[in-house]
Amino acid sequence: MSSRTLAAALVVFTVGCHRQAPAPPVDAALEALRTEEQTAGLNYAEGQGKQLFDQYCATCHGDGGKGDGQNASNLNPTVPDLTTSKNLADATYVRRVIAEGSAAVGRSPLSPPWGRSLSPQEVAYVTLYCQALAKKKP
Amino acid sequence: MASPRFPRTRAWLDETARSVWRIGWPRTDKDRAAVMISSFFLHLPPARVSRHVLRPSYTLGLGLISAILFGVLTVTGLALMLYYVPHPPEAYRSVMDLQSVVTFGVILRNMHRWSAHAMVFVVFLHLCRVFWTGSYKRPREFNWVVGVVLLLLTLALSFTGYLLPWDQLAFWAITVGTNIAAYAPVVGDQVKFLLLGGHVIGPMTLLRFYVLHCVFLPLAVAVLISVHVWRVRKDGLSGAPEGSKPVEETAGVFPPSTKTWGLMALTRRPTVSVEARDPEDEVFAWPHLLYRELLVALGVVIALHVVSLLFMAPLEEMADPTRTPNPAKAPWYFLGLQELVHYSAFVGGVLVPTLIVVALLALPYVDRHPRGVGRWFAPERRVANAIFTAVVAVATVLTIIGTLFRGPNWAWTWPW
Amino acid sequence: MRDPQTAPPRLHLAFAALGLGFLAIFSWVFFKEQGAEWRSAQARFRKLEATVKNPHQLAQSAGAAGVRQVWLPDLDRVDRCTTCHLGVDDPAFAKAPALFRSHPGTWLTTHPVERFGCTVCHDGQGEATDYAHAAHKPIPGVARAMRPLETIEANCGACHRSLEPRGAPRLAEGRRLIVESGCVACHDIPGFEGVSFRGPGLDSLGYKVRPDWLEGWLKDPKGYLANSKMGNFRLSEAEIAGLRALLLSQKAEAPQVADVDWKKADSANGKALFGQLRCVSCHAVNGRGGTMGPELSRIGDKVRRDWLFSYLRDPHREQPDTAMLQYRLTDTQVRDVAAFLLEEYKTPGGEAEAAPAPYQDAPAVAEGRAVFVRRGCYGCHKLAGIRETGKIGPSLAGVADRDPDQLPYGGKPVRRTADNYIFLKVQQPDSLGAPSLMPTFSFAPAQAAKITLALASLHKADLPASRVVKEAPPTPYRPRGAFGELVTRYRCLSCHRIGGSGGDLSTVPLDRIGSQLQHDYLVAYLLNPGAVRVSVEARMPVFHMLPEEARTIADYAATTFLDDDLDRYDTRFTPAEVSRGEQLYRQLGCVGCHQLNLQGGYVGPDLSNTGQRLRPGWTAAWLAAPNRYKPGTLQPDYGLSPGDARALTAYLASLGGSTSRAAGKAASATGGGHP
Amino acid sequence: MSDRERDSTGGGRREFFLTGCAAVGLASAGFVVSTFRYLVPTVLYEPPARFTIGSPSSFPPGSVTFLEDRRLFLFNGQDGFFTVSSVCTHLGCNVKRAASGFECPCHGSRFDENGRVVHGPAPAPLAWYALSLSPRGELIVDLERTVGPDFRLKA
Repeated sequence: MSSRTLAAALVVFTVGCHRQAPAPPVDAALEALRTEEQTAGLNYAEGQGKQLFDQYCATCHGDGGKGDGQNASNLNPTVPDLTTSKNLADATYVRRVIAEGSAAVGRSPLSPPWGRSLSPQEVAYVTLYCQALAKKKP
Repeated sequence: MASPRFPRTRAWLDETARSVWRIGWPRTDKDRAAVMISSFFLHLPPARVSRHVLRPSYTLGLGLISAILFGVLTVTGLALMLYYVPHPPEAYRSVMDLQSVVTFGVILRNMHRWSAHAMVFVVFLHLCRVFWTGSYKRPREFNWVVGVVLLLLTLALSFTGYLLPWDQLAFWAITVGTNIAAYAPVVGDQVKFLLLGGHVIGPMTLLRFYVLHCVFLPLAVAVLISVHVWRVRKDGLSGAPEGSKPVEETAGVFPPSTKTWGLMALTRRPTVSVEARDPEDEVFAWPHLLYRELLVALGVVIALHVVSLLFMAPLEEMADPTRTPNPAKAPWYFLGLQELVHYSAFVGGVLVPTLIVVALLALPYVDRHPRGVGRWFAPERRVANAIFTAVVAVATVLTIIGTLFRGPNWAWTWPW
Repeated sequence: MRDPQTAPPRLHLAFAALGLGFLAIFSWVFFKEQGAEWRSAQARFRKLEATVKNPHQLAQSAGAAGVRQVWLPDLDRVDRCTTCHLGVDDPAFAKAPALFRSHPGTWLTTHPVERFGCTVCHDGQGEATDYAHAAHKPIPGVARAMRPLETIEANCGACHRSLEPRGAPRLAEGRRLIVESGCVACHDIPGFEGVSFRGPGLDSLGYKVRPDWLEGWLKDPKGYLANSKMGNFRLSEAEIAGLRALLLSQKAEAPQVADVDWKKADSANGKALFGQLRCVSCHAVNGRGGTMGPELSRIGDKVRRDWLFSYLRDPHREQPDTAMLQYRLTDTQVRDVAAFLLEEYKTPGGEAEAAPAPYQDAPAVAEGRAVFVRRGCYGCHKLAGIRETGKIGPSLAGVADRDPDQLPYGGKPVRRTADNYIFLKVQQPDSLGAPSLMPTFSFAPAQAAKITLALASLHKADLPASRVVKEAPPTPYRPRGAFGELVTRYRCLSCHRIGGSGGDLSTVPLDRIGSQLQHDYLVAYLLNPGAVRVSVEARMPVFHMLPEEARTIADYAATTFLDDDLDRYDTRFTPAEVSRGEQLYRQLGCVGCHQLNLQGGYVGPDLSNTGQRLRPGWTAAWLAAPNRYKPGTLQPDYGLSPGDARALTAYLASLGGSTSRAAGKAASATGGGHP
Repeated sequence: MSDRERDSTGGGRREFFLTGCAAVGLASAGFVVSTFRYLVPTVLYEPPARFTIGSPSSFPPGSVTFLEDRRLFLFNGQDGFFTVSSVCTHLGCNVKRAASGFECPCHGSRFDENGRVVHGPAPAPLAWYALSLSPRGELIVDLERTVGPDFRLKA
């Protein structure tokens, strides 16, 4: 008991001695990455999805998913705007379209299946990014 | 007492019992007395002790507490050995396991650790007490020497045990500690080489320290404690008070023929003490001494439990010979020396420790003045006490400085 | 007189009190052990488990109360995380509280817990069985606190040693930056052994650059171009003067200036050639273009006219190591291109080019030579008379395990970890309190952080080989003979990969190009490379190759770069297969990316003349498994059955030319025939 | 004896003494229990009882593979995979493959192809362990589940 009292007294004493607590030390590399994520408005998984989206999807869907990619004008039916699509709320649906192609959900076959090129994890990332696109209101 | 109902069975049982206890089952007073006389354990303490030594303020029970701590260390140490692997890196892992998964492992390790520290501290206090009460004088000169050796062995035990967790703390404390030893002239490097089983601390060192810590040193301590206690029992508990008869006149190997044995109320006859000592001044060891000793033991064990529950034994990262923590400190009881080494390697590493040990060993043979025994800070011993107290104070201050006031690069820091 | 046989009552009282105290304290010990964190966590899990549907671990976890551990002897690790994180391997706990939640993603299928444990990826003290000691948050005395998700890829890098690790974009970016920034020129970095980094040789710099440019460049390379690869060496005026004197006095090879009439230079023609030669495939101008060569946006401020002319005529004479190809151009064409470049890409109102002056200032040159050696310029730049003394920077092996307490942080308010040290050092090498030889590369914080991740995977202790995922380093490919000369002249390997060595700017490695393309098509293509994929910016340059050169290459390809499996393909297609293929073409939505008869997208190649272009064996193999030949290709893998792939191949082979003719040609080209 | 003691010890004293004895006794009992619990190992440094041994294709048909670190024979027989333990049921030696079946070098037990005892002191046939396929198509052995000699895994 007395040892605890002593410890408490010591703590009070030590704290009292520090006039001003210095700013807590940070992890600089970690902060830099967090700042990058915040600037992009994407968390880690969504950021991974964005990279894959840019590589595989953006030629048609456009960098921002608005359906304005450079190849979009060649497509019929037209490329949907992902940022307003209601289907994006359903992760299973989105994952299915990405992995098995739009034909798998009864739409045109123009969006090909990427399930054999991307790992399930990568499909999940792209799904998350698409959903993030849909949530983001400009 | 009813007549035996199954005489043959009883005879058979008696025979068997006799093979075990030599006397057999005691059925007569003579037998019971024989049990008493021939019992080893009952003769560990003297039958009667001076009332003087029962006063807690006189001995403070420090010798007893040291012995209890040694007992606790033996028991916990044996238990820890069941899980400990004396080879890096499994050594560290096994201590980690004790810490995290072995049932009651944490408390056992904590208790072993804190008992070890406490033992160093208590043995040192015991030495101070014996000095300050002048209890090392005739006929106890040699027992003082045994005590000093026990203190050194205690330090060695604690030091060898320090390495075993194989964490950064252990590794670097032992590195620093063994390098202090290496400052000894001529043999220093050889001693270090032998101690480490190589030039640097490695698996061989760990194994050597382990065997020293678990076999050789405890054996030596156990033997010396026996000698120490036996001498205490023969020379009388602690120094006699001023004015009483010298102890050796009454305590001897051969008791007076008039002495009878009525120990512990096991015989039916009233016990009569017929010794030459003043009965007013003496009491039976049981219950007056032993009961108190039992209480002290309980108290110590309780205190150890509380400390072990409240404070965790340190365990840092696994030892890494390439990463020296700053500052690297020896175990706390060597920090006074390390502080001295900081000023002068020769003084701290060789001169001072050698002088201290030699002085302590020679003390009872140099200081043969028979006055001032059995009292704290007897005025007749003013000079001796002053010198000794000064040395203790300096050692304490140096140790405190080394422990609390030294930061990275051994620069002065404030502990808050 | 006291009874000598009995103890005083207060001793009994004390005995009772101490006895009770001992009992109490022992009970405390008992309850403390019983109330261990992990025990209560397991109790909570069992309650939760009863509410979850179909937990597949039910039998195991409910039965096995107690500490659970994953023991990895080969990594010398014990992870007991699953003692509390009981639902981690069970998808049924996807929505459970964080402690019991199943692991997100599919990481545990590729990295099963029983083979990888947890701390291999996450760090932390796996041996611990309580929250604090497991180092979920940094604790003093423990260097291996758990990595937050943001930096976790540093641990991917410990096993995944490939320079382009898939699925770890930050690590990949970090490694790319290390390669591109030339870190390997000064540091030995484990895992980057095959990578070399060379800046241009400086032996003729006196002829090459303008003195004013050189001075500005030495002062601040990013001041010339924001994405210059060279870092800022923070040179003093004296050092700059010395280097300038040294470098401008380098005149090993005088430019080969033919009889050129610069007054007649037609920069309009130069501009047309600039486009036709596809310079932008490698060189960026005004923010667009490739990154293999230097950006040309301000080339007019930098180089001398004579040098440029000479260099464009034959880049290999002065810079034998360059990736730049040697076009087959006339002097007039070269003159026009040079004139166009110097006029178009310069700061308006810049000073006129001064004649190269011989530098006689010997002390300044000697000083420059000393600076050149001291700052390790030789790491990147060859210069005659400089003895290379190994890499100037320290090896970065084990940098992640350097003692955080021994590292400088320049008084920055950062936690003392190797990560933070690396980050600060990469970003501002001179800010750590000690003078540093390392140049400042002006990395953005996020870039520096990603380089940090890549370096933080360099540990002291090496892993067992069975744990390391690494591609074998490519064996250098050096063809000989006429073909070899052409490969050297046109620098095919700057963009194309053969046998794992070479650049990766093009589509499929050329290892089986002879079985892939038809001989005649290849000849025609080499002579006039059109755009196979319109949307791709980096296109094959128009070499102005001679017809016999093109034939040499095509012949070599048709005899050497073959794949027997592709060549053995039965090319006798039936009309039924062709029509089935046409149907598939429509069904699969190929038109979305491919042009056919001026219809469709232009992500993939135009398929209108596939019959003359591709050999059917290849087409079928490619359609069936495109990722096998080009990982990460945009050609989707539809999982076609062999029959469907064959039908589609039949249809494509029928486009734009006769199949049988193509097949016959192929057979004659390979010297073998099919029955 | 008891009379005399009662005289000499006051009631309070005796109760205190007994309380102390009881408390210390209880704590000692707890000590014995905790010693026992301390001795029971909580974690085992042993390979897991369920483990993967690689993809079926790495064991050619008709082959018998001895996995020595797991003390198992893996058979890829005509109608599927099965595993037979190499631990002799007599005293735990490793049995060896013989011309037909297995034989134990220690005490001469002999077993037939299916692990049934043919000769010698072994009291029981060699154990057969359950095989299954992981989601990634790798063979999993489960040492905690024994099966009968008609077990086959088609892969």
